Amino acid sequence: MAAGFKTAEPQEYHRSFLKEKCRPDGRELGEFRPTTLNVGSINTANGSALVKIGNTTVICGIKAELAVPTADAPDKGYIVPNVDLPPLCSSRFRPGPPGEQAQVASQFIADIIDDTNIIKKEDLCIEKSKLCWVLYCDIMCLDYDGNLLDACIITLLAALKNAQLPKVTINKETDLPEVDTQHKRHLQINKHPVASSFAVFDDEVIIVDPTTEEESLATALITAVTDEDDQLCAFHKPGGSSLLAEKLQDCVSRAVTRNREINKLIDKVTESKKSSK
Amino acid sequence: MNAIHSCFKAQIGEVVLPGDVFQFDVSSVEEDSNIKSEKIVCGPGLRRNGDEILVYKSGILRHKQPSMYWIDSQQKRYVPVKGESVIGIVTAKSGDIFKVDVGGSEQASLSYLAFEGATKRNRPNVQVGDLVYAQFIIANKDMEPELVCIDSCGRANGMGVFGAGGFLFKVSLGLVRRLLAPQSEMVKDLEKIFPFEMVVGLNGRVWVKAKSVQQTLIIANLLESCENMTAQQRRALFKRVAEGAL
Amino acid sequence: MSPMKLCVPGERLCSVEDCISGAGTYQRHGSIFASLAGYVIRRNEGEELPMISVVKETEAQLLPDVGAIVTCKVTSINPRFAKVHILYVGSTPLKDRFRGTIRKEDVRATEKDKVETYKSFRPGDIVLAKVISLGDVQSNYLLTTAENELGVVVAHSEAGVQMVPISWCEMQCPRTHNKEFRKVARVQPEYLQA
Amino acid sequence: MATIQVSEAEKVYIMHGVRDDLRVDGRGCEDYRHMEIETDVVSNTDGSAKVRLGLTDILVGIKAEIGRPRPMAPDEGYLEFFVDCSANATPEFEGRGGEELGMELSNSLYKVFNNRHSVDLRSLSICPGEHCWVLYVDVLLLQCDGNLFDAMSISIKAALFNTRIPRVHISEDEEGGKEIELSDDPYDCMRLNVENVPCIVTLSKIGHRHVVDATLQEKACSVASLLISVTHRGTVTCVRKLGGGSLDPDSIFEMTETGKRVGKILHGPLMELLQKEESLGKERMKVGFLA
Amino acid sequence: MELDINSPVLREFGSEQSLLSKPDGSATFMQGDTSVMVGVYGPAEVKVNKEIYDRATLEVLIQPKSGMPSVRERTREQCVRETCEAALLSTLHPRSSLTLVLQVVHDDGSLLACCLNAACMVLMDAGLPMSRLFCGVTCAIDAEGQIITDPTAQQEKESRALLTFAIDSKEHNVMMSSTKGSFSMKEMQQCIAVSQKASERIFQFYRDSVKRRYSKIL
Amino acid sequence: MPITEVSSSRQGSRGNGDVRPLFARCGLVSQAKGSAYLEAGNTKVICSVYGPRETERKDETDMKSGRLVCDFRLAPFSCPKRGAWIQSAEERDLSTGLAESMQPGVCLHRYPRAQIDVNVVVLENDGSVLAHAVTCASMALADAGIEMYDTVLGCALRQDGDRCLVDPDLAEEQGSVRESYGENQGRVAVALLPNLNQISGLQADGEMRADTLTAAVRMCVEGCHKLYPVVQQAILRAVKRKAPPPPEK
Repeated sequence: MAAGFKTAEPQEYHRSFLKEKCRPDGRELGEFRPTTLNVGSINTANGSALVKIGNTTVICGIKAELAVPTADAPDKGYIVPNVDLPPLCSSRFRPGPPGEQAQVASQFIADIIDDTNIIKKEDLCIEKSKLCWVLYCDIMCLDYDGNLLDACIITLLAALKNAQLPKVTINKETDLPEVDTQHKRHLQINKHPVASSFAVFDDEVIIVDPTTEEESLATALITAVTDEDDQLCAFHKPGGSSLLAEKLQDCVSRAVTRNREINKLIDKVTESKKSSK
Repeated sequence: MNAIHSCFKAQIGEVVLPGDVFQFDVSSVEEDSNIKSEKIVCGPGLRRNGDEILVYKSGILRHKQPSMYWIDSQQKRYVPVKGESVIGIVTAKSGDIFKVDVGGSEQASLSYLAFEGATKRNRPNVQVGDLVYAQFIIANKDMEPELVCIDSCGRANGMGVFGAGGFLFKVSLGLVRRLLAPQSEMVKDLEKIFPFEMVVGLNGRVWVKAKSVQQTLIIANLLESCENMTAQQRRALFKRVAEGAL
Repeated sequence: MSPMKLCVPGERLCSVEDCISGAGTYQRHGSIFASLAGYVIRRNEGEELPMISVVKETEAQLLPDVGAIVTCKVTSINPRFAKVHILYVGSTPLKDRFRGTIRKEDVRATEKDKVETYKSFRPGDIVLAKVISLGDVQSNYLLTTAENELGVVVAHSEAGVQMVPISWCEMQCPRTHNKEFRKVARVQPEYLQA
Repeated sequence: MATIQVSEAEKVYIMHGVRDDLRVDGRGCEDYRHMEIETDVVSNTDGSAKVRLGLTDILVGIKAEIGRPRPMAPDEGYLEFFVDCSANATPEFEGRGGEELGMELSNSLYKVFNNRHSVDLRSLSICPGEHCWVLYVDVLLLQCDGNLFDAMSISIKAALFNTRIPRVHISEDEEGGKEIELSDDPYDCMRLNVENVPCIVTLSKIGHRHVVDATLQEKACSVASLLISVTHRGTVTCVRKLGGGSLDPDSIFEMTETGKRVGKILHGPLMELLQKEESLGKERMKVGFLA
Repeated sequence: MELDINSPVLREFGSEQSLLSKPDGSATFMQGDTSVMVGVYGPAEVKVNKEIYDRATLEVLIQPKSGMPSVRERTREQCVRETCEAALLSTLHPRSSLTLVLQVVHDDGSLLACCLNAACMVLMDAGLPMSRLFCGVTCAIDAEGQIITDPTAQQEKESRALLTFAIDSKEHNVMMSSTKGSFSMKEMQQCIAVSQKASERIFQFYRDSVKRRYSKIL
Repeated sequence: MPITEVSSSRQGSRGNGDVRPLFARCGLVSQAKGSAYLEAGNTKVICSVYGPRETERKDETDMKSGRLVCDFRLAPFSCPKRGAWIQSAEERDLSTGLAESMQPGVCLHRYPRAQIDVNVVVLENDGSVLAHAVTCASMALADAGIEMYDTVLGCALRQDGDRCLVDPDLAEEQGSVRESYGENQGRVAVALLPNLNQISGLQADGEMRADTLTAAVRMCVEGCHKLYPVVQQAILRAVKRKAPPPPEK
């Protein structure tokens, strides 16, 4: 009946673990699941990365396309992120147009890109008012076991680091772009934001990196995004239990150390990928 | 005893908001505080949590001797309460029951047998679309509300299916309570204009029937306009109508 | 001992003359084929032909079947029936929720006409029941609790405390000592640990 | 697709009949039901046809409009298909069901007809990379009595035969811009070469044999069918297995062979009929919808 | 100019309750020129697939001033919904639906905060059970690091970061947080402190508004 | 304007009748009842299976047998040209093709009034996606413990004049169709139940003589048989990983 307890009274089941300052999967309250990263495995994309946080698996493929800059920003390219939660990744998602969670996640990622200037949009401009790059960053979840946002931002950052753009020039005579696939360049990454998500249990216990079950039982969810200079890029808590300012500060402190860990991981994987070539 | 009530006293008749707390000082009523605090009856809008009483609706704090407290709030949506009489609309027949819309979140059920004189053989003549005046015998959050058209003695006691004619309209739950108050001046004033029949359901539905359709509509309109009028304004209006202003 | 034989769906296991087709297999054109990926097991039962079956994991049963004992959670009640979510078939948790219905007449075996659903179940109760039919196009699985071993196993009182059974039709709240009516299951030893 | 329930006894009867090459309505396994074809039935289209096969009734209208060529094929025009499963045809088409089926049928028709093997798409080009003819093929299912695909393909072929596209004259203005002028003369028009347009033959496997032009009852006895589109020369342009069952490779080969044979035979009389009908001109007897 | 944490500058508030006849509760809330109208329906019948057996199902819809709701509205809807859920005693109305429809009348900055305030007013107006109240406060941090409370659209545009919090009426803690731009931990703490201070004024305004509403039957 | 190159021509030592080396694994998606991942050359396909669960829409036939619902998606970055977020007509077509190929293989009568969802996502499309999706889906169904008559295998082929390329990559699949107007140009995809020797899915497009088509189908059937051992092993490896052999009585 131990297993029975778990499905029939999940709340009580989790409480019994939290009382002992641990979690059903054996983690401590402040412990993230093992995080692994793999970059550049999709050949049809200009850049790609696959990240796993525990079971949660998210893939990001970046496609660069040429376009005309918008009239109000003639010297800038643009970045279009999208988060997709296909029915493949969990039975909670149905086929059809994106649900609220996917839309909110897409908006969140778009805000992070804008707020932090991960990539200078001017870098994406090829010729003012004429030609620029559009980076389509399609993020797809393959296995949804909670903490989507953390995984999305890691995979986005790693895929951007992995991405390479061919050299493009505009032929003076024909006025048409010429693509030189022999010469490729990496993107200049300005900021390295990393997200850390937390779940609040019974209005007081805070745990990091919640699984999907922990998310569904939590009374509040928090996502803090910091950059390498320890500045906050987002502090998102869509509602739920009210918390003391001090508790929020604890979350930010944890996020700061997590940023270091993740950036180290991304650098390591990116380096080994480069050297293996 | 007074110690407990004193915490409310200042606020009686005042507006309170959700989250407001009445705390009785445990130290002053230490001996047998348990017994005494038990005696406070929390009506709608109040709930007890240990030695605190929490307000969970906005409205006016009311008190009735000896120890009943509740929040008088103006709301439009009806939530069924056991024992309350309401006007419902029959929406479906299924098996042994009628489904009745009472304006709550769920349709109420009404048994074929819950009518005066009804037996398994002798079923009451109720059609989909009929209006019924009935009373809740079951109403709580866990169950489908259940209505009956008989009192505890098995008598109709004014309940049952409405006859033909008449007019049904909706008013706020606050106005309904004012209409039902034992000495309602509003009703008395109205009756002075011309005679009519009226049934008031606690779910905000009012049914009226006068001699002619015209008169029925006048009554209905007057009642609806009472919603936001002071007693003085109302009297002035009624007077004008009685003098043939319409 | 040689390692146990494994198979994938579609593999021919043997002729129908050699074995009886058991779970995880099917017959076609005089042969028995595997319909599951798993371990092939041959079992002799009596003097008849051995039974051949394919076993995958412990959680073999995927769907509530007629006669199965299921654990469910009551989601709503009305005077005619209680609606439930089926959580377990036997001891196997279901990944997806299936809905079921316990009609008033299936609550208990005796005095069926006097049953009141409100005095039998409340939303949130955990109930042991047995599948009596898969229902028709409109309805869900039909379940019954008309056996001593079936009925409410876990229930919370108005005060939110888990109650203790005191008879086959009553449970008591350990905090307020209020008694509430339920169709209580005579708890079998394996459920006592909870 | 429209389905009906058939009892076990009926199934056995139908299957036995098929085994002996004698179907319930007296046909042999490779015979079509009675077919009626009429072209030029809708006046406000550029080409139209109505086909009745058994009780299956299909109306096709084609509209030619000028559009932009697809980037992958700048020197070609293209066809667009829309299948309207009207709820009149069978109540099953009401609501989403009809929409989904319509989508599926449109996709299949697109696969069969929109390729250079079937229609000379290059003849639809007006000005490479800039303008081309787009043929909007609207298929309306008026009544369903089985074998939709075959009936649709025949009506599409007939409607394409009937289609008249106005001639265009391209003139260049001073700045090098191009102007397209449509001919006003109703007789100054272009016809499509429909010689290569394939016909679909759907074969349904019943018991150990297969039949063409299955009725709904026969369809209910069949585990799977094979859709084969065949040109007049007997080349196969599209094959699809349909239905929930499987087929052994040998019967697929046999069915392909039958499909090719039946399809090839179908083309000759069809073209003859279409030409004959056209030669009658205005004098031909209009049967209309009430026939 | 140093920020005076103890008296944050807020624009003038305005609110009206029960102004629509169709919904079960309605309210408008105005902060300066930002204005939101909201109606609530419920507890009403719930669709079978949205039914939750032990509590009410809350839906929040935000209609922008013009055009169709976009992804940005989805994010706001989530914030308003989850804040309301935490304040509502939704277990008192299991298996029923509550629908909140917010119409943006005019956006001149601090829109999410105004939506939250309007939502809280409407829940009170409909007499829905709540364990506490909540209010929204937006703080903008400008290029010099100054904190501006309840910013206008222009001030939002010029700001380096924008932080919106929902503060509860019981412990004055943070129920919701939604931010834009980058800022330091210290700045966030300051903004929270300012918002907590500002919330006291907003809650007092709530009380005054409700009093005004009940003045007729007092 | 998409900017990604497409590699060309049959590479290395692969003969025209050879399939690409296959990498296959079961059970990667923790949330699913069963799942599989398959890599053939650069083509990458992932599939998850959910259910059996309550059907959403019910009618009479559901009372006797279950429903197999297939959803096929190409990730936006999976093709040389970026795809849209919403399901395209092509993806819907592939979903139908997948469902028709899988259905004959699944013992649906064992799942009355239930629905089994098969979700396929192509992460990289380097040709023959439908065929590989069929194989991948079949592995995921086996991993999910859904009863099946046989393991369904898929194989595609590109007929280019007299050349018959089995398991074509994207360049082979799409290339030269543009230039060729001649006969015997086409694409064939076959889904096979190898033990029962039944073809559960067949799609052919192009222009082929009947005898060429027949030969092509035969080649595909052969191709399927070449895949079988790898698929078998992947399924069994997952069985062993999930549970030790049950005690023998």
